[in-house]
Amino acid sequence: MSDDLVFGLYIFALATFVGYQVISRVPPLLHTPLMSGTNAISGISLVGSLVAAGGKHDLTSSILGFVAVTAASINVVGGFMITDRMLRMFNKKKSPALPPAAAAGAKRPVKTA
Amino acid sequence: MSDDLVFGLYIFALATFVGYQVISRVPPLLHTPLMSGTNAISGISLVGSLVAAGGKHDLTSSILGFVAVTAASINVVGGFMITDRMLRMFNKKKSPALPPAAAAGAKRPVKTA
Amino acid sequence: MREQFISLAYLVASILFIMCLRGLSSPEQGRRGIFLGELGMLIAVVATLFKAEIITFEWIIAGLLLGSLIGTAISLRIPMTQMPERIALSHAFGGLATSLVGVAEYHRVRDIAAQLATDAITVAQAGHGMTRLEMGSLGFEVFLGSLTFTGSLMAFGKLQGFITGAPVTWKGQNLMNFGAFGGAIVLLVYQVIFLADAPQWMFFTMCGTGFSLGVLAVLPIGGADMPVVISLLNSYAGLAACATGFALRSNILIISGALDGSSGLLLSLLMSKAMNRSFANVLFGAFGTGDSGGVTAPGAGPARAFNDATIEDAAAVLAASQTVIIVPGYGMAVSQAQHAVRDLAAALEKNGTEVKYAIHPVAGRMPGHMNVLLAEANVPYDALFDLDMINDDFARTDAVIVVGANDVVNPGAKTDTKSPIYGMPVFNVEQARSVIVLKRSMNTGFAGVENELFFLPNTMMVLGDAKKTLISLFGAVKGDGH
Amino acid sequence: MREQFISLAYLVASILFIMCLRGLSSPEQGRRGIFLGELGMLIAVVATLFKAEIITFEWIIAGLLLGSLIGTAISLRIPMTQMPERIALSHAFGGLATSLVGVAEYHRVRDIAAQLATDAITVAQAGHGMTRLEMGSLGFEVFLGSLTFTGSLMAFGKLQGFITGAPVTWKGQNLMNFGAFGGAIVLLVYQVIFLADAPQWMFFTMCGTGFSLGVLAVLPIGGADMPVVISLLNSYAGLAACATGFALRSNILIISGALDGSSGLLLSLLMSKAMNRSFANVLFGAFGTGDSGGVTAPGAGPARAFNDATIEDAAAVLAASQTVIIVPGYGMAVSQAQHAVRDLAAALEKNGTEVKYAIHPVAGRMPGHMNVLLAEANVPYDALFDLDMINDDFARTDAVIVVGANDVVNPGAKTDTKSPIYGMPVFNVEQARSVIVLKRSMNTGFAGVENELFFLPNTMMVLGDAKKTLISLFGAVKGDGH
Ligand SMILES: NC(=O)c1ccc[n+]([C@@H]2O[C@H](COP(=O)([O-])OP(=O)(O)OC[C@H]3O[C@@H](n4cnc5c(N)ncnc54)[C@H](OP(=O)(O)O)[C@@H]3O)[C@@H](O)[C@H]2O)c1
Ligand SMILES: NC(=O)c1ccc[n+]([C@@H]2O[C@H](COP(=O)([O-])OP(=O)(O)OC[C@H]3O[C@@H](n4cnc5c(N)ncnc54)[C@H](OP(=O)(O)O)[C@@H]3O)[C@@H](O)[C@H]2O)c1
Repeated sequence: MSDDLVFGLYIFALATFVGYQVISRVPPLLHTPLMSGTNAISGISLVGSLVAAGGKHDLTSSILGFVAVTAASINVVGGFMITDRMLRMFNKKKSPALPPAAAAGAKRPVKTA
Repeated sequence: MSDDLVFGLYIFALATFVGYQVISRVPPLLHTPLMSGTNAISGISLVGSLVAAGGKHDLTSSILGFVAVTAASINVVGGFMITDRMLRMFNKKKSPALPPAAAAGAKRPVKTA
Repeated sequence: MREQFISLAYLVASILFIMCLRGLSSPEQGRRGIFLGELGMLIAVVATLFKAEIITFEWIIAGLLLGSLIGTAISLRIPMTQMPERIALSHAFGGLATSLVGVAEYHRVRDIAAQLATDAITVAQAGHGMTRLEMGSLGFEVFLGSLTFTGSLMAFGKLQGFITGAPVTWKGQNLMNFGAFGGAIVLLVYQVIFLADAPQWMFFTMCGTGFSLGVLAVLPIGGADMPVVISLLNSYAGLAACATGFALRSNILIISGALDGSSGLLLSLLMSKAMNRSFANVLFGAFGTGDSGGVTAPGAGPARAFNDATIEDAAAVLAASQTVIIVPGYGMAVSQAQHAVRDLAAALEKNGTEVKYAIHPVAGRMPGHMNVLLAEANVPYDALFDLDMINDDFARTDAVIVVGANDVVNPGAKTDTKSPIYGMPVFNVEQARSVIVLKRSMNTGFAGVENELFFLPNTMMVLGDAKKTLISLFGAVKGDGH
Repeated sequence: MREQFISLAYLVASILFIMCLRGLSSPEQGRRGIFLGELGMLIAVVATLFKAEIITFEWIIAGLLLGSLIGTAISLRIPMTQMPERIALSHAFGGLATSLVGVAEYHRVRDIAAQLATDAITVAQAGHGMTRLEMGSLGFEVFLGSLTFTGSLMAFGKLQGFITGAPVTWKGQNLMNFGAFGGAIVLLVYQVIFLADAPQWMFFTMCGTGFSLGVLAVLPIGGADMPVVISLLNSYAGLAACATGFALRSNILIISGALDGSSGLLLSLLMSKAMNRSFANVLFGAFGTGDSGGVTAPGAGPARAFNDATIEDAAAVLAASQTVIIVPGYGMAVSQAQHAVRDLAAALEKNGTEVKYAIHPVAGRMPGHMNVLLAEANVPYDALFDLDMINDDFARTDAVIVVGANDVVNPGAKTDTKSPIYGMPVFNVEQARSVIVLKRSMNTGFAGVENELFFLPNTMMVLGDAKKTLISLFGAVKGDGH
């Protein structure tokens, strides 16, 4: 059992706590953006791919790395763009299409019999 | 700048996040137990004290260590005992002294004019 | 020194990623959060380019450019209704990347070992050989990565319909899958023990097993269960990233992997809980057929009488209603009816009717599916109410419009103990004065169970594509006939 | 290998500590949480005893025994009303321990360095010398530890009244403190640069500066501000623990330190926010006098007319009330009246009166102070309501009993822009039909400001020790006169 393993386990355990707590605070309203957001973040495997692609070990490595970089950056770019596009759509105030009166009415479940 | 420093910073940053999130979920109701609870946990400096006290480097170290061990274990033992004593006092159901009717009444702020 | 600065940069990036997810706890802070995430990613990438191991840049630049192009193209052209597909696809990319990184690293290390054996290079040049930790995590990474890759492709296929949504099952299927899984583990253990002395075919066999397991494991799962599968694969991808982190001693990979993993796990738990099904049931239950209506419900038999209503009937009811609740479902996504819904609601509100939306946690095919679609049609999110907030209001409501929802409005879930969705919380729509259901046929929904609601006296079935129906309803309500 | 197992054990312990604090998010899980915390501590201690550095056990055992004895004694004998004092004291112990560990380590390392210089031992025996990181964190640890030690002792003294609660101030005080602080930093930097070549007196001077700063920094702070100071010292103690962790390469110390630190910081922020004061104002504002009444408010001058009521008057009002809200404050703690309060409430409820408790976030002298006291008198916590939950109910309430509260029921905080507590959220007690205030005199409370409430026509002042008054009230309400 190496120091690296133990260190890694510390990071892993703490990060899992953080992750669990942060995610469980995300409301259902934003679960789809959450999915594509984490997706973009998972594109961090880009870091590993870059090393492989730039390692100049031999052609095989470079090509493998190249494909990896491509795939990962699709996720990063795509993920962040879509998530942002989604979040831009969520707005609180009524759209002009609807009269303000209705907006007020819709603010909370009105208990009218 | 050493690896140890960087690594320590990772642990510190993550632990701070965890701490911040966990603590902010504690209701005011339990803030006093929280204070004495963290107090007990801070007694973990015991770990450092033990090494100093058991190091057999020279008498000075041993005595310093001894005092440290004493002080730290006061916190650990005292802290956990008091916190538990406090938490034992918090109970939801009405005490026999009060009629059940009142208990029901007290469940939530009753809006009686 | 440089190494330490790089890993400090990674620390900053990791913190930014955490802030990014924290931002998603409210729509207001969401975009700021995403910005922080992008910043973190930028920092991480730039820092990486300073690594000593990186010598040439042409492959890197090519990859980054190509990837960004494709990424942009996809994200600009994909309609919101295709989100589940898109997410499945990007999990596939993620899995692929992880697994390839693993293979490349393995290839490099083995090469060095070989050269060392033939004295082509000195130990000094070789640097430290492969440790057990590295071998173990590499194996893990490649296996999980490959599995995620093919698994997500399968999920994508099933959602798109390239591959039949129906569960493909055969005898001893689970046994076979578990066998393959066990085999891969055995191979991994052997390699961890013997390191460079283990034959390379073992590594690639293990990798191949991962690829095939991804396919085999998803085949028996119904198309409509794909969302759960996707979230689960998401958490596998997270684990794979963590493994990469262990292999390459990179904390940022471990942290992001953990974030990713916990999100995937939490969402899939949420879904199976809301459908009240166990993981086991989702993964091995061969349940759900994807294309609604595929399953003919037991109670169906000879067509039963139901209240087949016209646009005019529905419009009349709506005109007479003070309070209306709209319950969207998967059908709204299929017919892309979100804008039509918004217009109808606006028209009703102009007539002084109060309109609210009831959003079920598992309406649609993905968590938050309905919310995104309605947000796209720019319905303000404070007009959307979830189960416990609105369920008592139905009894006090004049009319409910069910737009392509089925299971989430099935009263059987409350009463019929034999129903497969018994116990799943549903909306009490049947308590409303009158219920208008928009769907194409009397077919069943995702769960493939008959819905008594459709046969209740106070229910009007307006059959046809939801979007078309809504547009005509809009016309009728506006009073200009259409 | 052994080392790794130990640090795995530490990981488990750290996780248990986190679970422990998570448990405190609800009274039901609280005790289970504490149990996990104890378990974690046990694991950590046992694991430590396996460390190779530990050779002899007599000092350890002696210390553990003595510490446990004292700890048990304190925790069994301390009354709940003394909590703030107790917490201050244990911060002092914590600070002492941290600082001594630092000194011992420094002593050891310097010794080795010396022996090495005189060739008394070989480099091999010496092991690695002191690194800059170690020196830096050691210095930090010792400085913060000493500061926490004396600072907490001062806080304890001020709360107990050994030391005058009044702010002790003189010209150029802050300047002097900052000077001392700066000096310590300079010394530390010098030592970090020159390591073993730096003279030892520097280290001990730095340590001494810490001790004196603890005293000097707390002197100018009013006794009633001690809770904020204590929480702040709590977060310093946390930082010190983190520093120890860096010095001894011990993650568990870093983690626990971070948990401790964030808790201290959050609580002190909460307090100063609820009192709407800035940190700066608390630390350098020389505000608050501790013994309520010490400050005579500006508007006091000649005694103003107020409605001086007897027990009987109050009892009559209570007898005629359907709804009663009890607002406890610091005075309840001073007179230990929590049980008397509980009895009176019980008597009232027997007469069919509905009784609720309104708990202000900063009532008393410590976060959650009132909650603990009432819990001790076993008042169920679901009868306690905080500010935003109950503040609208006062207008609909027949009678409010203010038990030794003052600032938290001061309407001036809402209206009088010149009042030092202007903007601090307070209870709208004055809106109740009648208000019964139990306190010993017309003196001011913590903030030292006059309270208009006491002069309102619908307010009855029943002067005297809260406990005594409540007991007689109880008698009067039960109707057996006495
Ligand atoms: N949200 C999630 O995360 C998630 C994940 C996994 C599974 N699920 C499951 O998915 C289901 C969701 O329930 P749901 O009520 O939203 O959907 P549903 O039960 O699947 O029913 C959808 C209905 O929409 C109708 N429809 C389809 N296309 C239409 C069109 N173009 N126009 C009008 N109607 C159309 C279909 O009836 P016709 O064919 O007659 O038109 C079908 O009955 C639940 O059972 C849930 O457990 C959800
Ligand atoms: N809770 C916290 O965390 C915290 C921390 C720091 C500061 N503070 C501050 O402390 C204050 C708390 O407000 P508070 O209303 O609870 O207390 P307060 O404003 O300090 O008033 C307490 C009152 O109790 C009365 N009293 C004292 N001993 C008594 C006895 N034996 N019998 C009856 N009455 C007695 C005193 O009046 P007599 O002398 O006339 O009897 C005094 O006016 C706030 O200003 C808050 O900002 C709170």
